[in-house]
Amino acid sequence: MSFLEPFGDKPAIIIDIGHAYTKCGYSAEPAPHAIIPTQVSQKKIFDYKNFSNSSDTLKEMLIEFFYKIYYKILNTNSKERKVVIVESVLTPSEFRTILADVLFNNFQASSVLFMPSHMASTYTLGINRALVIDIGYADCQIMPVSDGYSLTNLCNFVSLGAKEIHSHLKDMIEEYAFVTIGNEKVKFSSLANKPNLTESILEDIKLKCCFVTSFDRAQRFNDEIKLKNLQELEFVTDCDFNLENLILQIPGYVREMAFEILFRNEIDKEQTIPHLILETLSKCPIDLKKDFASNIVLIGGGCMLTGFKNRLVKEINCLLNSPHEKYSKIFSFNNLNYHTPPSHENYTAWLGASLFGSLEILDNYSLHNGKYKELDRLPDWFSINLKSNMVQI
Amino acid sequence: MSVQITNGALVCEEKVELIGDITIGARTLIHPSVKIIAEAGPIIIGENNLIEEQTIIINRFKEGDDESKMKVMIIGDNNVFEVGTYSEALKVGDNNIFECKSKIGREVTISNGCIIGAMCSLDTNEILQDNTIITGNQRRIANEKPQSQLSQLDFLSKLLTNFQKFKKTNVK
Amino acid sequence: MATLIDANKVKYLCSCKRLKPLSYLYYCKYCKPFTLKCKDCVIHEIDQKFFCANCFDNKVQKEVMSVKYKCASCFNCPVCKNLLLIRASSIKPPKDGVQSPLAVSQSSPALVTQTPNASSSNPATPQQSPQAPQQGQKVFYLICVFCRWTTRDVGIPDVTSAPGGWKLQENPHVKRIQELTEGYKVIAAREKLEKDRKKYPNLKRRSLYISGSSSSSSILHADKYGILAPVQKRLAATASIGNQNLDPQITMEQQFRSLVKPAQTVDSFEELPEDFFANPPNINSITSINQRHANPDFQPSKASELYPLNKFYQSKESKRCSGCEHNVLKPESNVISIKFKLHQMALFLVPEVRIMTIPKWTLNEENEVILSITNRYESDVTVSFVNIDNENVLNLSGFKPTAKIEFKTRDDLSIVIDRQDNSKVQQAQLKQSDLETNGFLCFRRDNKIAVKCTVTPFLSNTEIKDHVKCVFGLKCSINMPEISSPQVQGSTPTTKENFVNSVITHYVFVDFGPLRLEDGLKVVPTPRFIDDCLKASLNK
Amino acid sequence: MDVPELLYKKAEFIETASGNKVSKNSVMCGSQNIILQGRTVVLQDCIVRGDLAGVKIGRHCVIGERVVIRPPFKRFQTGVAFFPIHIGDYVVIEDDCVINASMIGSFVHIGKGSVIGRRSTLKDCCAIAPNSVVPAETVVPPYAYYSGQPALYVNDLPECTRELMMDYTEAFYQNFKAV
Repeated sequence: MSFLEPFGDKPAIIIDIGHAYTKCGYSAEPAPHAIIPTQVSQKKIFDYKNFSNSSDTLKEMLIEFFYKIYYKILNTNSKERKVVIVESVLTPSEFRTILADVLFNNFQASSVLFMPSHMASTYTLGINRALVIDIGYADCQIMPVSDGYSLTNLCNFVSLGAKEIHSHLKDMIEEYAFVTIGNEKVKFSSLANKPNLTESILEDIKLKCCFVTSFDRAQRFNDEIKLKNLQELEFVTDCDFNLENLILQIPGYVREMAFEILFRNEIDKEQTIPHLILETLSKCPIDLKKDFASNIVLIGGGCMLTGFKNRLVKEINCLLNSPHEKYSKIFSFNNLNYHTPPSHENYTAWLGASLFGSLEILDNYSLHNGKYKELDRLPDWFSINLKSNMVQI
Repeated sequence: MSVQITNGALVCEEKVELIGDITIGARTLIHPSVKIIAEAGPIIIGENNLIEEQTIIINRFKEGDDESKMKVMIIGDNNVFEVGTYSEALKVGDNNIFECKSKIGREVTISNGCIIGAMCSLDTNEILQDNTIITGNQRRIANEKPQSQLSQLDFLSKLLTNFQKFKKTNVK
Repeated sequence: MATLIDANKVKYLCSCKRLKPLSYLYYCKYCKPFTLKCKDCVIHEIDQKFFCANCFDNKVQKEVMSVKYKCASCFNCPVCKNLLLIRASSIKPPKDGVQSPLAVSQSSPALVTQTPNASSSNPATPQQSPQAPQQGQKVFYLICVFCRWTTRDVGIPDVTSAPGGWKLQENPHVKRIQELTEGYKVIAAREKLEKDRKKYPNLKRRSLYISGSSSSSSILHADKYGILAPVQKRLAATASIGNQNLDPQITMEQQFRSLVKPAQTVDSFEELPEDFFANPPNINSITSINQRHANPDFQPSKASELYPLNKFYQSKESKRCSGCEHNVLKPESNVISIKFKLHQMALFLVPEVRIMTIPKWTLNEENEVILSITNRYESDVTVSFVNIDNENVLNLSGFKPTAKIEFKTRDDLSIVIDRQDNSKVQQAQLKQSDLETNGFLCFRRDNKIAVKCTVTPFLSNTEIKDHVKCVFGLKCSINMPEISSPQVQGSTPTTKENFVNSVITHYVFVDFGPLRLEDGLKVVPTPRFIDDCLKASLNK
Repeated sequence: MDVPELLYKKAEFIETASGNKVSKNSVMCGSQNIILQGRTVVLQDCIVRGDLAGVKIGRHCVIGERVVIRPPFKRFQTGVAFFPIHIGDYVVIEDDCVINASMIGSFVHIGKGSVIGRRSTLKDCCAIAPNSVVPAETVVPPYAYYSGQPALYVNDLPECTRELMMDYTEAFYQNFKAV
């Protein structure tokens, strides 16, 4: 930072590119300026793999996407602008290199900082040890963060994001939902010109009709389901959802059981969110286990579903306390403590980056235009030669 | 089987087609190029209705119906059919507003105070609750009646007399 | 307009190897080898005047940033993102606090519609009465004309002063976030101090950085010419925070704890209400995902928590050539005007090729097609056609040609298209030289000619869905005023400027549409005015 | 594609002194309030309600078939009134549109079958997609392409819309010949 450089009063641009939605805004703001779908003319950016010559189409899409963010949504000049990109550590490096290339060469960003989303969300709480669980669209990732360093060897993920839920919901609707034509009920799947259930319709149904049942109801259904068949179990009442000009009747079974895949998995018992959390906790270093257990942070759009957090807490406590599970022997405590960051879950990571972006030392940690041109590639997380760019609290 | 236009109704002459057994209530105003076709039964239109251009109100047999049973189409009072509406609904209540180019199916019965949004098509067989507002794909219940169009109606009837030729009224 | 002539059929090659329709391309006068620039390879710049798309009041960058780009008097409907109108109602609705959505307000308000931008004299806004509006006083509320949502539905009380009435909602967490920022600023200041101390170890104790108000002999006070003003300003900003806390006795940890209260944790979350399972959900009372994202601060989950959204400011954009940083496009400063101070569109320089006829395609045979060429340059252009068959141009940016285009003339034929003069309406007339091309050039009127060429699609029968695409080179020589880079930007070229005749070859990529013409695409026959033109010139 | 050629039967169209070509079976009520400023083409079964309020249409306009141009209605505290419609030059309105706007700028293109709401204002050089609904009292800024129900901003039009529209409408008028 040159001595006399008129220190820009222009705040840095903070962009959190999620698989489904992108949060963009300015630094030192309590909430993002806009949340937009990560799509360019109805094509999802993260589906760039299934297009012909994927790297070129990805670059074209990113240029179009950032043009829209800079000039249509944030209304700022992209020249000489500091940028903070929030991303998960597991994003493919091909995506990151093309992203950096677009930002530096096409939009002349003065400096870019790639910040891991898990570590960013610890900034919104001012704590230095936390176990961060991000329930996103593609998957649910967990990462313990201690003293500003993400313990990447313990990072783990299970592919139980919104994408899984949507396809599971679609199968259930195909199987159980029906439509009233005239006055008799017709099975939805046997309809002639059946309107196809697009992603946005499924998301609408998930939001408006479905919810995560309470723990004891789920327990009761689970035991009874083996004895009686579906009809006798008393679920919630049905609800109707109008789809173009059909009235789709969604039975109570679908409304309650849509999210069971997050908590119960017949094939592989480990592939559920409570198990993921307790598995990672058990693998943590001994002295940090207590701290992590009392500093759990839930982020990501997934945990804003009605009834999700309450059900998750009950499931974890049940695993911790039930004698025939292995966790009760490992851990000394019998419940965990959860943080409530000062923001909605789906932009907590963005808020952390916005706080960090408003600090002066942002320049020390971000990659400058000149350095990028000289290095001509983007240093990866685990590259040693660049001074480690983790901030210490 | 003839067209009865009660006294005080103003039905423009230009390109208006009234076919079949139609009765039009008092102070109803029908703009040019409106088609009211009563094939499958008589059409009774109430008072103080405002029917704008290119509206088609048609009482037509669906394929499945048997041709013998005649069905009466009743339209209440103070309705507004904006430009280009296509209505086949048998039962229409009062104080409804059909916005431009909206399509109403045969089995829908429209109660009172409903607003059908522009370019919305509605042909599920249901009875609309009072004061429902249908736009695009969502449906809402308003908490008050839509504002009455009486002031526009009598201003129009005064204004149009010196521009348009009207059909003669033949019912007291 | 591009939608009218379906601009995506004919594309040109931009200097950044992308294919773009001609109406989206710009040209740069100063880059020596004449270059086309497209939207993606041009530097965009927001000029500092912002305007609201509805009320067109314009603001400067500073004001807009303080207002967070939100126009205070124009609102969007939270349900359907469309404009909210201000409606006045004289009789006060019953003031029973939060009205349930079905509360029927007996007063049938004599609705008066007045729009903020209507110049009609809106009634003088009543005096600012902070207490609740009395009987008969004029009150305003917002209504969305498309989905009939009103501010009364969500219980927002009517307002006495029209546009200023609906305040911005404050984010509840702002206080906590400010507290956190203070804490981090302190840590940042300390870390910066340690880093600089490591960088300049031999600097004396009273170094430049621990200036603050206490040490008067620091270099900053001796600064007579004010060149260090920005640094002073910056240090003053941090000094007030970091100054008294920078002494090393207190550790960074205690210091942070003193400023920021520790975050509380909770070990359980509230249950779902019991009646939640009993009655079915009212679909219309739950908001959709877009309605929540439209208001990121609050993301209301129930329809009763919706709040009018302020409209964002927009601004005009000027474009610069990425090569030589000269301006390519500069809009007028007046917000509503559509003219440009600098308007270097490629359409005015490069002759525009359009498809005139689409025949019924027969595979692997020659189909006759007519292309029209329009010249919008201010002087004549001579044009000739070049067949392209070298590989690198062909498979550029994913354009796989599936047909071959030939121009049945002697290959060095060059046609002059005269410039556009709309002084008199000219008849379609073929010139004497045109007739010698025996039918190749079949139409000429004012600045537009039409050319007959043959296209042979070499598609195998299977890919019927495929489009007929071909490439050809358009060599055109224009005498352009030779511009040495002018001293004063934007000065019109001086009287005597030497015209240089530059020959440029443009690669034109034509997509005739699918092979099998169906769903709406039909054969476009040769228009009659082409034969009339031939007849007119024969009997001249 | 190039500008299409449209041929019409001489008997069906009236040609006025200043070059307007108006189809005979289009309904022009209150024709003394309707002003066409020359070289404008009005195709079959249009309805222009000049009797409600004045309608002013600029030069080189193209009005498609079955288009309804209807002055918007406004209710005041003291009474009611119909607002005059003012349409600029070089405007193309395609078939089956309903125009209730109060002001349409020049070089505007309105797609097929769209509805323009009461008292809305379309600034110069804007475009409306086919089958879209522009709600009442919306203001469409210049160079904006609006689409959808309700019509929202999609993207920008090229900056040379002005020249393209002039070229299209002039060519349309020249290719609109009696058969």
